[in-house]
Amino acid sequence: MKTKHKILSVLSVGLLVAGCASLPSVSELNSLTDAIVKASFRSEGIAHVDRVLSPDETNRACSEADVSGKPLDEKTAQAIEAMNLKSIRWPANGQFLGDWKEGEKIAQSGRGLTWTDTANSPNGGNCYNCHQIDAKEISYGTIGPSLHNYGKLRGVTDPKSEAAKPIVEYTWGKIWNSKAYNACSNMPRAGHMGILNEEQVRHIVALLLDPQSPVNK
Amino acid sequence: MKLLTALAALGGCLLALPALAQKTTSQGIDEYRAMLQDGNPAELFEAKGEDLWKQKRGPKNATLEKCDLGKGPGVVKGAFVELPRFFADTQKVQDLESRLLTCMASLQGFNADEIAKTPFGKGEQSNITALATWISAESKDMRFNLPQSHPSEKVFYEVGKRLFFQRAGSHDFSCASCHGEEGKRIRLQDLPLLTKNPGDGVGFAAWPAYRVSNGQMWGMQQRLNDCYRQQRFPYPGFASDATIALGVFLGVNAKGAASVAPAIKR
Amino acid sequence: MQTRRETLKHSAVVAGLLASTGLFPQFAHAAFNKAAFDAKTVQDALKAMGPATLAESKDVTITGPDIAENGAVVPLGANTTLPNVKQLLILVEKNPSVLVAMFNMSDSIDTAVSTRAKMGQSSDVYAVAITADGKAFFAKKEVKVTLGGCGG
Amino acid sequence: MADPMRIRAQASGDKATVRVLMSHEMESGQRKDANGKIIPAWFIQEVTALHNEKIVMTAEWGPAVAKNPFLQFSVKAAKAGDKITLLWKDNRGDTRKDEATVT
Repeated sequence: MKTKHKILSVLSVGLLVAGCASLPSVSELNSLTDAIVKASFRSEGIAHVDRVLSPDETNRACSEADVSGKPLDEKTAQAIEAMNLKSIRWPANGQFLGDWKEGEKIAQSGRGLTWTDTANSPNGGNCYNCHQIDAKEISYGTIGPSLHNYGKLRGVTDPKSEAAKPIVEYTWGKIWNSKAYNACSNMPRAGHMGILNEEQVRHIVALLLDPQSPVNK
Repeated sequence: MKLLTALAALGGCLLALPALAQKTTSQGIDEYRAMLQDGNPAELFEAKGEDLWKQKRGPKNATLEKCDLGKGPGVVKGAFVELPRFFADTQKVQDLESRLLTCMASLQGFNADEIAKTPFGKGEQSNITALATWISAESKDMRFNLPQSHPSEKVFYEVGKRLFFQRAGSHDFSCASCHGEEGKRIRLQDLPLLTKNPGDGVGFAAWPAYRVSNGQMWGMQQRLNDCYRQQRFPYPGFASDATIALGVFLGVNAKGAASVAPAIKR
Repeated sequence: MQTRRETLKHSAVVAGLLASTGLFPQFAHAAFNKAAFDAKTVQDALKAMGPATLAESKDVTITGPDIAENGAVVPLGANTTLPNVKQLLILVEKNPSVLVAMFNMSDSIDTAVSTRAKMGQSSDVYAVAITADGKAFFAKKEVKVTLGGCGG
Repeated sequence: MADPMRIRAQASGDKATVRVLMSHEMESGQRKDANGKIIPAWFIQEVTALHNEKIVMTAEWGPAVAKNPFLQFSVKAAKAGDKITLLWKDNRGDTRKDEATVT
C-alpha cells in the first residue's frame, strides 16, 4: 500500500507539472517509470523482482538510447563493449569445441529462467528462435543473422588449427557475452548472465564450427 | 491392407524429402490460419460475456449494464477501440480489464483486490476475459483511436514507451527486442513492429484472442503477462500501472488500425 | 441467423428437456465403439469397424492443411461422392490412437463433414468412407506439424 | 453444467450448412499434471444432429478431437426457418442440447 501512495504522489507531481507545461521532464518521466515498475512487478518462482529493479550499466544505457531513438555515442558504446569483453570467461580446460549434436539440442530449446521454470531445469539457448542454423530446421527466426554454413563461410576447416583460432575465440566470446562486440546487441549474454554453462557453450561452438556439424555441410 | 502398407512406405519417402522451401512454408501456414477463421471458438466466450454483462451477480445482485467504459454508462459499442483511457471517477488511466474490475467492485460489490490476485482463467478472472471478449467484439472492424487529451494519458504513453524499451531480466530482452523492427520472425511467427500502426488486426488490434495452442481465451492483460514471462521478467500484477501504460503506448501507436478482436491465434 | 440471446433462451428450455428423459430416445447411441477408438493402427481401427476390404479411391477426399502451425488444432475434413455411404471416418496415423472421429451418415445430409483434430506430430491423415455393403475406401494426405514459438 | 454451443445454420440453394462450436475441454488422457500424474481423458463421445426433430447424423468421437470442438456438415432439403438441433454426451455422462433456426 505504501508504494501505491508513493506512486500516486509521484504521478500527481507529474500532473501538476503537466498542468502548466505540456509534459513532465524526461527525468521526471524516468523516475515515474521506475516507481511504476517497482509497484507493478513482483517476484514469482525463480523470476526475482531484482531482474527489473537493478539493471546493469549496459542495459540502462541501451534502454535509454532506445527510448531516445538515437544509438549510443561511440565512446559510451566502446566503453560498454570493453567492460563486457573483460567479463568473458574463457574455457577453463582450453577446449572451445564440444559435441555439435548436444549443441543442436541446446539451440532447439527455448526453455529456462521464466517464472514457470524451476531452478534445476536445464536452460536452452533459444538459438533457433532468432537464427537459421541447420538448414533442415525450417522453423527458425530472423531477428538474428543466418548461421547456416557459419564455419564454412569463415573458412574454418580445422577448428583446432592456429588459423582458426581468432574465429573460434570470437565465437566463444560472442555466445558468452554478445555485448562485448556490439554494445546494444539484441542477443542475450548466454554465459555472462548464467543462461548457459561452459559445457553448453562448448557444444554450441561445435554446432557452429565443427566441419562435421550439419551447419557446415 | 497391402496397399495401405505400401502407401505408408511412400508416405515415409515423402517425409524424407528435403525440407520445404521457406516460401511454401509460410504459404502453408497462411492457408492453415485461413482454415481456422471460420468457427473461432472465441464466439463461445463472446456469448458467455454478453450473458455475464446482463446477469445480476455479486453481493449487490446487480448487472454491469450501468458500467461506464469511457463512452458513458452502458455504452459498449466503440468503447474498446478507445481504451485504455483516463477515468475521472477513479482518477486513473484504465484498460478494459481494469475498468471491468472497477465496475464489478462498484456495481456488483465484488472484491477487486481478490479478483486481481486470482490466476488467469480461474473464477472471476475467466469472467473478466469473457466480458472483455464480448465487449471487444462489439467494436469489431472499428478503428483504434485512443484519447490523448488528458495529461495522465500523455504521461502513461511516455511511461509505456520506456517500458517498451526496458531491457532487463536474465536475457536482456525488452519488448523492442522482438517488436522493434519490421519483417522479423521468432521461429515461424511473424512479429509485428509495435512502435507504429502495424496494420489492421495485427498486434494490439488482435486481442482478446483465442489461443489455438492451449485452447484458452486471452485478454490483453494475459497477453502482456505472458510476453513478460517469456522475456524472463518478474511477474507484472494484473491491471498494474505498468501493464496499462504499455497498453496505452501500443494502443496509441495502433491509431487507425481496425480491430479484429476477438481473434484466433496460434 | 439466430441471435445469441435466442440460443441462451433455448438452452434453458433444453436443460429441462434433457432432464425429463425420453424426448429423444434416438439419442441412445449404439454402444461406443471402444475397440475402434483404442486402435493403434489404421488397419486395426478398420478391423474394429467391420469392413472386409479397403482400397484407395479418387472418390474420397481428405482436406487439411499441408502445414499445421499448431498440432493442438488441425482442421480436417472428409467427403466422398460414392453412393450408399454408411460412415465417414477421420484418422491420424501417428496419433497414440488413430481414430479421431466417426460419423454415421443418412440420406438427409451430404457425405461431407469437417472437424478439428489434435496431432502429436507430423503424420498422414486419412478419410475413410464405409459403404452399406461393407467396403471401405480411403484418401490420405500428409500434414506437417511445426514447432511452436519460444518453446517456453 | 456445460456452456451452450454456438450453432449457425445457413441455407444456400436446397441445403443448409451447419457450423457448430462446442464448449468442452476434450482432455486427451495423454497429458500429465504438475505431479506427473496422467490427467484422465474427458471428451465428447457422442454427437447427434437433428433437422426438425428428425435425426440426420450421429457421430462417435475420441479424445483426439480438438478442445472446444468445431463441426461442419450440410443438411439436404433444409430451408430458412427450419430447426437444427445438436446434442452431445461426454464420457462422464454430461450432456448438452442446443438449437438454432436456419437462416
